[in-house]
Amino acid sequence: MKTWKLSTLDALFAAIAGKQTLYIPADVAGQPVFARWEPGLAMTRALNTGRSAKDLFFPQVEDLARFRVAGKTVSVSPAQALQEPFVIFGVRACDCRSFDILDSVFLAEPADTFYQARREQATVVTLACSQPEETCFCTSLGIDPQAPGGDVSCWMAEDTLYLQANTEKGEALLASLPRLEDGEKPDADSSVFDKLPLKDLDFSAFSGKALMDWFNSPVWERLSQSCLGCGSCTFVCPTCQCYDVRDFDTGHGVQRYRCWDSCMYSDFTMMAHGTNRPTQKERFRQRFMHKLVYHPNNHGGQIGCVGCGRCLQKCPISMNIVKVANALKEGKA
Amino acid sequence: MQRIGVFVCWCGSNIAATVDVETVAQTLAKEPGVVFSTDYQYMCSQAGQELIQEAIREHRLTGVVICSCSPRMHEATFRKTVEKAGLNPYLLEIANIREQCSWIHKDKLTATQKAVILGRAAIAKVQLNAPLTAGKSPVTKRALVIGGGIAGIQTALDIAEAGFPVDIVEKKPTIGGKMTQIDKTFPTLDCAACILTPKMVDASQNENIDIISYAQVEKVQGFVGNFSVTIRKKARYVDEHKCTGCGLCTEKCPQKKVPNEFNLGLDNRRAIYIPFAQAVPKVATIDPNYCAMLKSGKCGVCAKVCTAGAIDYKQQDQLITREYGAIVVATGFEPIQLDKFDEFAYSQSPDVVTSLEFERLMNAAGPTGGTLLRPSDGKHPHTLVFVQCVGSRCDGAEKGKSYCSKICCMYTAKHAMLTREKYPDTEVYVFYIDVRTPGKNFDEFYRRAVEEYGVHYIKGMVGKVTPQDGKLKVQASDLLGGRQLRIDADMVILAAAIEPDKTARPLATMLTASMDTNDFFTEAHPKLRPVESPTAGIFLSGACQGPKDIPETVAQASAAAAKVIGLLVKDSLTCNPCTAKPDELMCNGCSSCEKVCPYGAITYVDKSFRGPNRTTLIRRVAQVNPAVCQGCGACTVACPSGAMDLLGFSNQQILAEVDAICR
Amino acid sequence: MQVNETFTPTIVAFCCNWCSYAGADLSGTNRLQYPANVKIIRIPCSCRLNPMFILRAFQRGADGVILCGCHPGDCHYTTGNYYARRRMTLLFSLLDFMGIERERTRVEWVSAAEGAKFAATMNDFTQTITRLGPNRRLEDLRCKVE
Amino acid sequence: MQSRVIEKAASLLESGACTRVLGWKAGAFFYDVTPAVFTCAQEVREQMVFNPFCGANLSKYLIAESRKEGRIAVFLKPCDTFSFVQLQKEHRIARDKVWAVGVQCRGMCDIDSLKELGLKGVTAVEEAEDDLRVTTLYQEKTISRKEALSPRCHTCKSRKLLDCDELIGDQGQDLPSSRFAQVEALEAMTPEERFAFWRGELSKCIRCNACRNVCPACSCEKCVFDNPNSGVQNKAAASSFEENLFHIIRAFHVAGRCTDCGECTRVCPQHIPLHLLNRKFIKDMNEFYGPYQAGGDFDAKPPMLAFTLDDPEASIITNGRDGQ
Amino acid sequence: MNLTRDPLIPMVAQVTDIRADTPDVKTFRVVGLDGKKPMEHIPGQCAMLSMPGVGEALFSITSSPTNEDYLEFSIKKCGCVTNWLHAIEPGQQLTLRGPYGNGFPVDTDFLGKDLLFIAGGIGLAPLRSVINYVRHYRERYGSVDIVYGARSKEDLVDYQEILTQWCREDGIHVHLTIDNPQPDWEGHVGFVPNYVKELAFDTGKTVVMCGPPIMIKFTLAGLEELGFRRDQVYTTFELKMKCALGKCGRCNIGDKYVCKDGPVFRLDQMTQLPDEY
Repeated sequence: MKTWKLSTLDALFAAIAGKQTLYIPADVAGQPVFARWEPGLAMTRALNTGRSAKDLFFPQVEDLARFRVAGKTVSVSPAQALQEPFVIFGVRACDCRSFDILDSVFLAEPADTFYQARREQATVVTLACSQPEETCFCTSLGIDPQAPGGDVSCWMAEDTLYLQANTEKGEALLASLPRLEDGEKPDADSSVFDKLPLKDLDFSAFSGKALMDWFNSPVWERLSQSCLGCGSCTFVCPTCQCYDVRDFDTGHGVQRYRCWDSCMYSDFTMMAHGTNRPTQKERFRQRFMHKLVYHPNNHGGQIGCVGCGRCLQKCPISMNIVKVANALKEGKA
Repeated sequence: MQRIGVFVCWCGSNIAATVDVETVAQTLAKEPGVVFSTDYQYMCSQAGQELIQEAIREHRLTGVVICSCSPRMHEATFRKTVEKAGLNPYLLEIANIREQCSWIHKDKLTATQKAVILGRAAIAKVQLNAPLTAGKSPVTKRALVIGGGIAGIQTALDIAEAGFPVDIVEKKPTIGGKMTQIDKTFPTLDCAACILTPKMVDASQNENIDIISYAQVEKVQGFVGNFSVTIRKKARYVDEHKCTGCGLCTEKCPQKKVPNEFNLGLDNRRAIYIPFAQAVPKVATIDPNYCAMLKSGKCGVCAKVCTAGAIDYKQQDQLITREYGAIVVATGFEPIQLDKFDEFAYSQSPDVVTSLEFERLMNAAGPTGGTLLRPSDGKHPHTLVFVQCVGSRCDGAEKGKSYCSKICCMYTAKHAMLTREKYPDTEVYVFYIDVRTPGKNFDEFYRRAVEEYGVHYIKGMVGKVTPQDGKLKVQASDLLGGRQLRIDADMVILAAAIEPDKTARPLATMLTASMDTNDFFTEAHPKLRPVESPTAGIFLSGACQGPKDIPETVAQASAAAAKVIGLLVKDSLTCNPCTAKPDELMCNGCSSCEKVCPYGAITYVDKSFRGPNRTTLIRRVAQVNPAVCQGCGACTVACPSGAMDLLGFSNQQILAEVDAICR
Repeated sequence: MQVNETFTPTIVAFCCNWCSYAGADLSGTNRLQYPANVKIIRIPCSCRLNPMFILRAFQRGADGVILCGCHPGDCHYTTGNYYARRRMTLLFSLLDFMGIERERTRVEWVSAAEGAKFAATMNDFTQTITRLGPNRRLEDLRCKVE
Repeated sequence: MQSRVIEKAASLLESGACTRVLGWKAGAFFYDVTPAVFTCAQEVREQMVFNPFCGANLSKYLIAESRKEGRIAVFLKPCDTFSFVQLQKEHRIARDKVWAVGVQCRGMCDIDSLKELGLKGVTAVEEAEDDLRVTTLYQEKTISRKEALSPRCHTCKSRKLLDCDELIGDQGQDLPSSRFAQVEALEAMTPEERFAFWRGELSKCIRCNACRNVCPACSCEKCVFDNPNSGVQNKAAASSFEENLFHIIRAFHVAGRCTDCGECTRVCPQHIPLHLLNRKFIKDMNEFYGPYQAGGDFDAKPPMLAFTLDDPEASIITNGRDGQ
Repeated sequence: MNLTRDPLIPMVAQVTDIRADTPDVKTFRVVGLDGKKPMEHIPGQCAMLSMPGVGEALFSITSSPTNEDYLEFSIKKCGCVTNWLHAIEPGQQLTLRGPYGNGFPVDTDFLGKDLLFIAGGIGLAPLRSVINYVRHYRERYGSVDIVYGARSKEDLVDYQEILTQWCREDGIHVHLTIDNPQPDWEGHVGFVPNYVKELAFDTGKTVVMCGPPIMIKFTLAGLEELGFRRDQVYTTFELKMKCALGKCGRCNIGDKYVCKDGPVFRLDQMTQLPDEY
């Protein structure tokens, strides 16, 4: 295990950024977000970013190709996938787990090359949590917020940053940094995690029962009743990966790009002759069935949630996966 | 896929001298959708038009772009051209490369580049043009005139003379309006009744005219050519068909103390009455507010004396619904209430009168038999003070009106002159801000009053009138003399401002005709369409549109009639196809569009829609009547949902032009 | 801001059919010159101008947008320009509030008889925009020619 | 207040006066209440809450709810009643299907305000007169209710309860409000500063549509930004221009209809002060065309749908250049 | 660096021939820019066609894999992309990616089986590929019955091919029906579900069905009445798709993605899934 003085964290960032692009969680226009480090940019004091770390692998808008149309002819020039290595520092355990979930979708055959390139170019440096918010429930999903994983795990204790490489990429990163000293981190106090109000959530039930039982649960109607149909929960969610592919006529050609989409939107499945999810109930149900049932069914029981608590904080009407999971298990809303 | 043809006109050398037309045609040929592109010397010539038509047929064109002079010049020409070749006339766009390009630029390269861009914009737009068909709506060949004053009578007579049936709705028991109360008319000083009453008789005897008196418009539906109007004919408790107008009942009625509105309350009438001797229809009316029989069931004298058996105490209001092709508003004016002008002591002294009351006092058929007597003591007045602009041209308009009532200068000159002529022993003062006498023989008339009749015209305003010791103490300022005046007057006559009749505002709402802030009806165009309301099929006659004297009123009345006749001779109306069109699926029924429509073309209906899961959803949605919509597009921007679009100038089309220009 | 000598702005002029478009025609008839940067889009009435059109013009590369309509009181449709005046006043104020240069947008009333005014207005507006430089604050980089 | 609201809700259901009640349902942490429809009194007594965090404006739900069978009771705060009236003016709510209970308000609290105070891990809040006792994972602390208020409540414009069928608490009055102070502060900046400010804020936008979907004025059947035929449809802000476009057009579409309820800013997950755009319109309209309050009454004509002959020309715009 | 092309990036292809089948169905012949067939596929698989600026949509490949020269798509005019397709002329280029989906088990489950094809309207499009494949390898399969119905004679897709080829082949029984009587129609009149029941097929057959949901529903009920089991019935689904790669997240029915796990499903699998289609 390596160490670095927290008082000179800026120097560490400068050292990393000297070789590749570095993203750290920082306050930009008052909002914590993963931002490209530049001298002077300080880490946010917030526990986690408002938007999740998925942005760096699956950005909200991404160009796919540019077309030119002339007469009856069409030509394509594909967009370049990222070719520059980068480091993302300060990823929390929950967000780090979300990469696994995104991988299971984007890297499944045929792999999404844009995502894949970013994943390959990235070195993920995680940061252990010590002061969780009440909305945190990663522990109930088998995540240890104090052992966050990634290519390099970091801990902050007293005045020291402890770094532990977990992968070859991580080793390489640490090896490239000067003046790292050896050290052992002290045992952390984990008692606050035992006090988390949502720590005892149990998601195992959802793979235990038949899909249709959950689907036909009477609670959906009531739970979805006040849903505004906005995309806040999906857009701040680190595991939501739905996207739309759209064309933009620039006047000099057509740019095809993909952008985040939300299954909560009424036009998500709209076709020329209607939609198969006509009311918010079906859309709402889709989102949570996907997280709790469909995704685990298709991916060896892996729940599509990492317990980051963002949807608990951001939903305009305070509806969230915790309320849904509890209501489903109780069978009443 | 569109198949667009592009035709670049040289306009002789008008375009070709500054724009390289060949390059334009060749460059535009490469635009998406363009399958044919050429240039020619004169596209608007016979040969040019044939060239276009041939290309339409040969290349199966689905749209045509002509790069030429302004569409204001030849759009109609070219629409006909393409229509003859079997293409919808609205699948044509014109790029204005003459007025807006070749004529304003000198550099050929610049002008050519610009012409290409303008052509591109037209191509981009025409790609999205939809074939439009002008709709037709039938015309009901009958007109309604609301208001039976001189304006309404003249309009009705002119329409009737042209052979169309016309109904006059008059709220009073007789037609004739304000002019019946006037004694003499300026600047000729001929007798008002002598020129008006023959017209009233003409109207009553004209086969094409139906006078519905003592009635009011209750409801208006429909649109130009197709109005359906419900009229409430108030019960007059006298059978109009039986009553001979002999007037016996009005002499025998025991209720004698009813203020006579015809004489503005200066004398009394009976509870059953005929407003005046020449009333049309000459039929008695029972005033239910005063008739003892109607109020308490005791009396019945009139029924006993009526030999025709016309009295019917059980008569009810009657609702008549009729169809009309055009509606003329002739609701006229009334003098304003003077309760806010206490400084003139109008409410304190009966000797302070309005000009209209003065008319009655001077009228041979008036309460004094034509002898000028003070209302307070019946004595002959010696000093008369006329005050101009009472309530007219007021700043801020809190107290009166901001506008000039227009007629006061002239009738005051008339009053002063008549007074001095009949009673040379009188002193007549006129206080004015300005004397306004534009009009044929008007200024001569005014100068006669001053020069021949010795009327004292004083520029200045009367500050206060105080009744004291049987006199009216008038304090005034003489602006030219720069002094304060005190006059002991016997009578003060106030030239009260005129305002639209009170019934005009609710009527305008029913008609969806717009009004200005003073409740005068707005004309469709202040210069070019002065007798039409912006609402199609509604016409304006007389003072309802603004203050007017009699000749102006009559002129406008005839003009309105001419417009009505022009409408009624048509069997059907061709509608402008470039109208607003709501997308019912997008419309949320919020009424924003309706509020900005100057024509009242937008209405709402509750419609059923398929909801999710086989449910039915009833929603309020906007509907545009294409026969009424003129296509301004105000609604399209007012609509927050983007549900309202304008055919021919749709959002997509304009955006396409923007894109093409900015590219 | 530096004045760019080679900068030729793109200017979109929305003109109502009845007054301003006719005014533009008149300035052509009278051979009154104004810069070729100005391209006119004909709309039936100034009240047809949707804020969307203005923003779209800026997105697609316009550097200035001007609306010309009948003088208040002279609208062919009686009231259209009164609505246009309110809408544009509020929209321009909001754009200004968001830091978009106030001078980039303009409303001018031009009658069918004011050919000279039309040309003068366009000359002046083009000068203003040239001085202001290219539209950066409401541009869409995707629409720039690379 | 809580008990009176719940008792009222229960009795309206028990008496049969209403078939449904639109209120709030408790969450896990006191502050995370969810709007909910209750259909029986027992449910109301067990689950319904009315606490200082019930800040959501329920009026928009009435569009859909008043289309259903039976009458629904709703609890509206003063600012909500403005939206309620405005929606009726736009024919969006069937008034006879609604029983509006006005609830007097002294400002609503917001969890983000607590976080601003540095409180982390808030697990419980207890109301005590003018104080809130906050329990967090790390401490217990008593703060004044005022400190916890939602920012919008500091500039409350009115405590009038409009068009309610009955009231809980007293009828209130218009308040002297400094709600335009922030707009004025921005106006005082240079255009460059303003541009930088808005670019910073709007570049945070993730286009989740929360502002639009919560907005009672955004009651369109289909938003122009969702309509492929509108010409401006877009789903993500694919460029800085589109970030601006969305918010400009949205503000323009609600101009004269926005009651300034502040929901847009409350729900924005990125904490963009969106209400400032709407408020700028309100301020301008008040200054240019005379005072107008959307939803303030049933008769006044919205300024965007009216005009006077002598309205100011666009040259009146002088934001921040008064002295120049 | 030589990166593989992302599966979302299409290739350019060319429409060489357009045939109007019915008033609202056209069949498009598509080849690569080299003039050759752009991809190999299994009957029942789909491909994404797109015009940049107009949109991208998934269509069933209606030609048989045994056709070595080109791909064919029979497309009904119903939305943005299809409207554009119906307006183009031969020679037009467009973009193509695929093939996507599982396809019919023609080389496994279907082998040796008596096959009963049931189609309604444009539902024949995905089946045509299978039918022609089966015709090509006729010896690998048992008897073939085809029940095909449309609103009218004019609405029968591939009517000429049916008449001139399918009807004339031994061992293939074509049963055509139209919804309402028509002067120049001597065949059966009536809806497909009723016709299937009337025809009372042997329950040993494997059923391949495609058509509007209402037809599927009633035909399935009829088949079950006749004694067919759901595991004998195959059908294909169509839902909104953007990626066709199982990633964009919208075409799922329960935990199955139509683009990846479908579009062909055996109906007994569907009973375990929600009816969100």
